[in-house]
Amino acid sequence: MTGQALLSVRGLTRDFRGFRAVDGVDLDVAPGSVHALVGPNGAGKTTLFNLLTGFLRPGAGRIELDGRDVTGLPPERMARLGVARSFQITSLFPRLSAREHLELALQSGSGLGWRFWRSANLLRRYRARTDELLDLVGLGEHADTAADALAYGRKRALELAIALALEPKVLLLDEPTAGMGLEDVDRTVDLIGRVREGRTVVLVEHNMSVVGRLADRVTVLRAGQVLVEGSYQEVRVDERVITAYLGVATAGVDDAAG
Amino acid sequence: GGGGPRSSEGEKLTDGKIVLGVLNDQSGAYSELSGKNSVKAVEMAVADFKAKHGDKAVTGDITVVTADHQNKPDVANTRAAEMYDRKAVDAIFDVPTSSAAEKVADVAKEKRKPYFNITAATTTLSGVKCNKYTFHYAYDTYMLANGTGRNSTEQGARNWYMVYPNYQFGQDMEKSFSTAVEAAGGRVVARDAAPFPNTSGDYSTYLLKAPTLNPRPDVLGTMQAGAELVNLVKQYNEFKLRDKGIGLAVGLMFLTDIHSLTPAALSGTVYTDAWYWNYDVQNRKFADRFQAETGTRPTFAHAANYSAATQYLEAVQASGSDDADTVVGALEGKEVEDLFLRNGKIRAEDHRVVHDAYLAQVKPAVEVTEPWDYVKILKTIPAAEAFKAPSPDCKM
Amino acid sequence: MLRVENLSAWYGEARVLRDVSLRVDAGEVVTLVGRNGAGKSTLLRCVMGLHAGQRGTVELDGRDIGRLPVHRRARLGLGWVPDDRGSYASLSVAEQLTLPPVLSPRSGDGVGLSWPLERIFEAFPVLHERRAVPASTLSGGEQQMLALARVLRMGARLLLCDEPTEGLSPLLVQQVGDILRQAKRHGVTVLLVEQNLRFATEVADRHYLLAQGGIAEAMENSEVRSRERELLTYLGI
Amino acid sequence: MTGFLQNTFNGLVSGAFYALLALGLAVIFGMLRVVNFAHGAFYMLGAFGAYILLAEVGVPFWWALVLVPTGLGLFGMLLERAFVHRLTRLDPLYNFLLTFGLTLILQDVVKSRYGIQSSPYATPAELGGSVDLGLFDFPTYRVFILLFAVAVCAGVWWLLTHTRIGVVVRAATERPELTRAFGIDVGRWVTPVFGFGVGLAGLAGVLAAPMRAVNPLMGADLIIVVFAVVVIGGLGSIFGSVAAGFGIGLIQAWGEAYAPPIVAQTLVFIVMAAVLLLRPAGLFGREESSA
Amino acid sequence: MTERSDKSSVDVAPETPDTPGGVVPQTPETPARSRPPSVLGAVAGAPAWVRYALLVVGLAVALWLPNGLYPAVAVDIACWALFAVSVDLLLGYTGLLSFGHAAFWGTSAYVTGLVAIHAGLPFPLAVLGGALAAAALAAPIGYLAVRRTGIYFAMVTLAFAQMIYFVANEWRGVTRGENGLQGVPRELAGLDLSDEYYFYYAALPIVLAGLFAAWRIVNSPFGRVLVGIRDNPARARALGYPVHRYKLTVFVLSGFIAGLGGGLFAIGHRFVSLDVLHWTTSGKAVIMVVLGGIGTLWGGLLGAAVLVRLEDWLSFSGFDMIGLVTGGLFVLVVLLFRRGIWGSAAALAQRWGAGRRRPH
Ligand SMILES: Nc1ncnc2c1ncn2[C@@H]1O[C@H](COP(=O)(O)OP(=O)(O)OP(=O)(O)O)[C@@H](O)[C@H]1O
Ligand SMILES: Nc1ncnc2c1ncn2[C@@H]1O[C@H](COP(=O)(O)OP(=O)(O)OP(=O)(O)O)[C@@H](O)[C@H]1O
Ligand SMILES: CC(C)C[C@H](N)C(=O)O
Ligand SMILES: [Mg+2]
Ligand SMILES: [Mg+2]
Repeated sequence: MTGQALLSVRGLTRDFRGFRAVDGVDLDVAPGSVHALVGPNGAGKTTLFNLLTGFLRPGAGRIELDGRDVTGLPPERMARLGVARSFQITSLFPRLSAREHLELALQSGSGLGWRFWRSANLLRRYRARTDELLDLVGLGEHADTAADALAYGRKRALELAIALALEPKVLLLDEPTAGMGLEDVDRTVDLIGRVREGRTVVLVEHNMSVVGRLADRVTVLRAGQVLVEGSYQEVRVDERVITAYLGVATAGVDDAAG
Repeated sequence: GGGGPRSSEGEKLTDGKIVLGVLNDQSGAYSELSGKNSVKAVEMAVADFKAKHGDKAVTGDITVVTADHQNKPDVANTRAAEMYDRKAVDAIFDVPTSSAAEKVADVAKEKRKPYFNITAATTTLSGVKCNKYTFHYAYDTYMLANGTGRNSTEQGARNWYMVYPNYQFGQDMEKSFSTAVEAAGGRVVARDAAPFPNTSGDYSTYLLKAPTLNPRPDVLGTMQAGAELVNLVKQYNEFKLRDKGIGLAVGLMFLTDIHSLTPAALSGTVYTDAWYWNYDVQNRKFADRFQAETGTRPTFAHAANYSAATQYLEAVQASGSDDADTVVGALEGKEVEDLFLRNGKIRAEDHRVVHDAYLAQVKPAVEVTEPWDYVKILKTIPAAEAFKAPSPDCKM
Repeated sequence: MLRVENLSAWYGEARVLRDVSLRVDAGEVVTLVGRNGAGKSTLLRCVMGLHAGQRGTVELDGRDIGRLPVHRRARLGLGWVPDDRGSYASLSVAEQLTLPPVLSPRSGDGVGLSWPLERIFEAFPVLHERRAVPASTLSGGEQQMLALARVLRMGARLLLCDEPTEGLSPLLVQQVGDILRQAKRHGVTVLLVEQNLRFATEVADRHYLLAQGGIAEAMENSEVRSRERELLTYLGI
Repeated sequence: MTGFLQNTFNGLVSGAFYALLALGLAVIFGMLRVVNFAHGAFYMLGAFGAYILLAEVGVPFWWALVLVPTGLGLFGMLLERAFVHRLTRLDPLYNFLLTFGLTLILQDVVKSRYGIQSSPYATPAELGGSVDLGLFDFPTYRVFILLFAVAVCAGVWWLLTHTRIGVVVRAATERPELTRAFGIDVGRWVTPVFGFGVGLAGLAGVLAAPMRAVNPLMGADLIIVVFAVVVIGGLGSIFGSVAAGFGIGLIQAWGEAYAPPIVAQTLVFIVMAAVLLLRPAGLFGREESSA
Repeated sequence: MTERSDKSSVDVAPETPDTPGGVVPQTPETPARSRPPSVLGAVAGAPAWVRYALLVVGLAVALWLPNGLYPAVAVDIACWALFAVSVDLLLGYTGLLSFGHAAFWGTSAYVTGLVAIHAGLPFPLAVLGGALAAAALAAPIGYLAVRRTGIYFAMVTLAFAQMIYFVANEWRGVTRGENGLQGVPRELAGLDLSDEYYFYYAALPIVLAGLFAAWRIVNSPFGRVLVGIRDNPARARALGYPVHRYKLTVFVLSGFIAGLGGGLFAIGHRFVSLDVLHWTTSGKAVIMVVLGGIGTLWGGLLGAAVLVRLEDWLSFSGFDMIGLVTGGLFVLVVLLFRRGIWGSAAALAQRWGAGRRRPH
């Protein structure tokens, strides 16, 4: 098959009671690249994410990670194989502190989670790493704040830190900047720019400026199918993309946001 | 009492007072056939005792304590021990539910204190579980089954269909019943174990089956008790089995059961009673007093509690001591005649208290002239016949 | 049409709005802009009557509605598009669309601005296509459309829209803009919370800038356009 | 053959009770997300209501059939206002616990007033006879129950799926604030629905009074089976509850007639386990969606 | 197999924010931001001396108990405490309300009784056997039950427990049905344990071991994962945690601890009755937990003590409406004091502590 793709998808399909949300999608994500998924609302981006992370089981098709067939594995297996995700709607443990979130993420691969006869103090061994991650996303001061009490932007940052803590091969980010003010958007873009080193990132975004700044490659979905794939520059001027997704005044929006 | 020592108050008593403990179900299924009214009955016995002996009584300090065992053996166990240990109880009375009663028998044995079981039915109390301190007073499964089974068969109900709840009590009853029926020349056409507890509350399977049996049974013998009996009887009437010539015989029934089903629903039903309130003047007098106290007529359990408390107190009075071994010694082998015990005898071998029993039939609705007077006594079953001979299982 | 006077609001001890006053005239589209956490959503909830810890005056058409229960306010023609889109997991799309009663002048509620279903489905074809599924399974953007469609069908005359473009594709953002302008032409008044300044200036007549719980500035459209750069950096919107 | 048919008929009659009870549970759950543990206690109250009306007021069965469910419905509304309502915004488990506590209270109150012994209640004279069904006779009262229950179930199903009531109440339950913001007076809807569910339990109780022992514990164990029934049918699914109710009635009747007691007693739960394995949401339950 | 059904596994559903993962004493009326920084932080956050002082007081009370109470009642409290704590392990820390825990308590009681009667083993071994049997039963029941959450889980466990009840009821050859297992010996190195007073002390190490195990589980890396699962199962899966398997594991562990309690209960009463399997027994354990405080672990202890003592008192008081009192208490707690005894006390202490640090 496509030897060099880290994540490779063939003919992926998923129905919801007769409604085909993802329809024969082929996708190759090259190692080390940032690959953006864009498309109109309801195009199937989140569903595709759910398929890739095992939260949904595909109706047909095949998913390969590093040449290994991972189709239909449950989310926890996918996570341990190195596919980490953030959620479109923030999804945290409301009453755990930021540090505890990261400890949970860090211990997940270690088997420590099963040690019900050991003390939780064992988790102190992750201290240095959690500090490092918290600083990276700018949550250093909020290490001991419950997730519930974090401001929206910080929650998004924590989402990212958790995903990073899993040391993933592939990082799937679902609208990481949605609902953020410009300042936060910039910070997040910077952050993703920094952490992409040595990783592969798949990104869903409606903010085209973010896509433009980060993505090496863009796949446009529409009605569950791949409409166009190419570089950002190619895609943004593609007629089909403009009519289906960007609309006419896009160029303007793009500039203003930048 | 004659000849007993006239001591000054409480002198010979270990702690100067007598405490009677009534341990029974005060909130559950058996709280009406016994329950708080049994406590009343025991209190009446105490009052009568005091009135009778006046200042000649061994002590004027006689109290009654009571506890609810919720029909749970584990609760009964704890409560019984607590009664003997902490409430200074000299003797425990009542304890319905066989499994709980057996636990209390163990406690009595361990603590060496008397225990008068009234309302549990199992014959083990005077069999494998018998012990020096336990007396089994009012009735047992043998008495019920033998009485009803044998006598009904002799009176013409030759073919039987047995329906019994599938647990110890039901199985024992069914066995005793069948033996009695066959001994009397009858025949058990079929027998069915109904689920216990029967959550669906439905007995139609058996009621539909009854008329189709060959030969067609003359009587449906049922061992259900409490609410299950009520369910079965209601449905028995619904399916109109009596009209189809199939009578009803009930293994165990209390006055309160008839009251709650109404005599109309049960008219013609035959069962064995240990005592009936309107049997004679003496009973009736007691029943009137009891009704004045409680508002209802006594069941045999109430009367038996009264009787047991009286007999215990008299034995203390007679022996002048509340020492358990002395009192038990005074009771063993004693022949008694009182409100409840007719031709009564406290057997020394197994502590079974034997007495006359009665074959009873529920009156037709038209014949019921006063509330609670629901049955007519068909026959008195003499004490000697009513109970099983001492069991070899009982090793004191 | 809407007048808010000295409105203050608290979450427990924390005061998030301080003596906010603003005015929206009939037929206007007014936006409320401000950083994350400035209190925009809270203000809308206060107007709707959904926020318990509030003090101040809320008037609709000169009538004090501060004491009215939520559903009475809705009957007077307030239509709320919540920031979380407010989808019901247990109702299908069609059921949700028809859930709010249609306000009509005849019943004394409202003024007959209700969009008929056909028109809704014409504007949002997806909703027609997905009408039988539970709304919670819609994509984020589809839920946003549903939330807007709901109050349009209800015929509210004052829309309280909380970030209706969040998570929408660029094309749909334009479409929402069209719809709001269209609604305005039909006499609907809109109070709009918006992060997207560009979008705000395209649809709105006036703007209020909410900062640290208070109204910092009221601006005309032209003013915002001219100060766009400044506002963007100053506010981080 | 006749025997089999008779057992089948009886199974349907028991099933009618399961169906009515499961229906009430499903209505309350589907609309309010409250699992009403006290449902068995309301069933018991229904039977007692009939008894009290007859014994203390002299009101006959037919009137009881109307008055008791109505009265209990009002009582349910009162409870909803006083208790259930306060917990609506919390985890539904709290309401489960609350109604469990209520069950203990209701049982005890009735017990202290009417005692544990069953109270008498006779079959109404008009329904006392039996009906010739060709192969066999069947008590009229049972035929009546069957027809009546089917009619009630169908009516309720229609009401909830073909009228606006169902939609509004589900909305009001799921997101009361938002629903209020659409001009719907939530309080006016939720309370009656709870009352309605309670009334259904009461109705089952009235129907049971002539056939079953009327005592304070009559609903206690029954409710557990009904829980199993709704799990099998799909919690919150109106149709599923009714279908599973009748189905379980049948299975139990056949089990009692043809299987050893240990099987008959556990059959419901075995079926439940099987359903959970194969269709975790129940036979007719949708994964977390509408009723 | 059907498709994955866990409702929280599809992140587009807005249910996740709407429905908290389990019954946890979180009340929306308390604004999110005023909650303590973190549950775990709050537990571990009390000053060390406070924790040690509490431990010492707790141990002292445990040692003193049969001197202050009727010893048999003390034994009951100890057994029920284990039971309640096992229920809280699921309810408070995993968000699973087991309304059928009597299945494990009761199964262990029967197995313990049978082992003690037929094998004549020292009672701690019999209890261990019982607890292992309970854990073994918890595995298949848990396997089926953990596929459901919330209220479904409660109903499913309830129904399975009822099934075990019926099996025990019908399996008379082994369980003796209604009559119960009688004459369970209390055997330990020839000691005379017939007095409950001495038995209490003989049993205490097992009780303490069980309680320690529960405490350890809660404060272990495993316990962290449980709390995560309780609050957001979908998230936990995305972190690589097989949620079902974790739930199953804690379910089995909880069954084991309930089994320790049930086994001791059997030895303590020298008798096993069907009641140990009845759903009201499960209900009672739940009442204890709620009374003591969900998710507080030690609350279960308090709840057990209060309820056992209350029932003991009521049964002699002549007031026969036990259900009214326990039910009423329960309703009151659910409506007004959802934190329970321990939780309310802890909250008070916390407020007091905070008040002292920042006088204001
Ligand atoms: N569980 C489900 N059941 C039924 N339909 C679903 C389900 N999940 C998603 N869908 C449908 O599948 C389609 C794709 O949804 P998806 O969430 O993947 O879109 P998206 O591309 O992420 O959109 P957005 O940009 O708005 O988030 C939508 O039409 C949605 O309604
Ligand atoms: N439930 C709550 N409990 C406590 N504080 C809250 C709550 N909801 C909001 N707040 C606080 O109130 C302030 C105002 O919140 P609000 O949601 O109104 O802001 P906003 O301007 O709408 O922000 P955004 O742009 O992120 O939607 C914020 O500081 C927020 O932290
Ligand atoms: C009916 C009860 C008073 C007797 C009970 N069945 C027993 O076990 O003895
Ligand atoms: Mg999406
Ligand atoms: Mg907001």
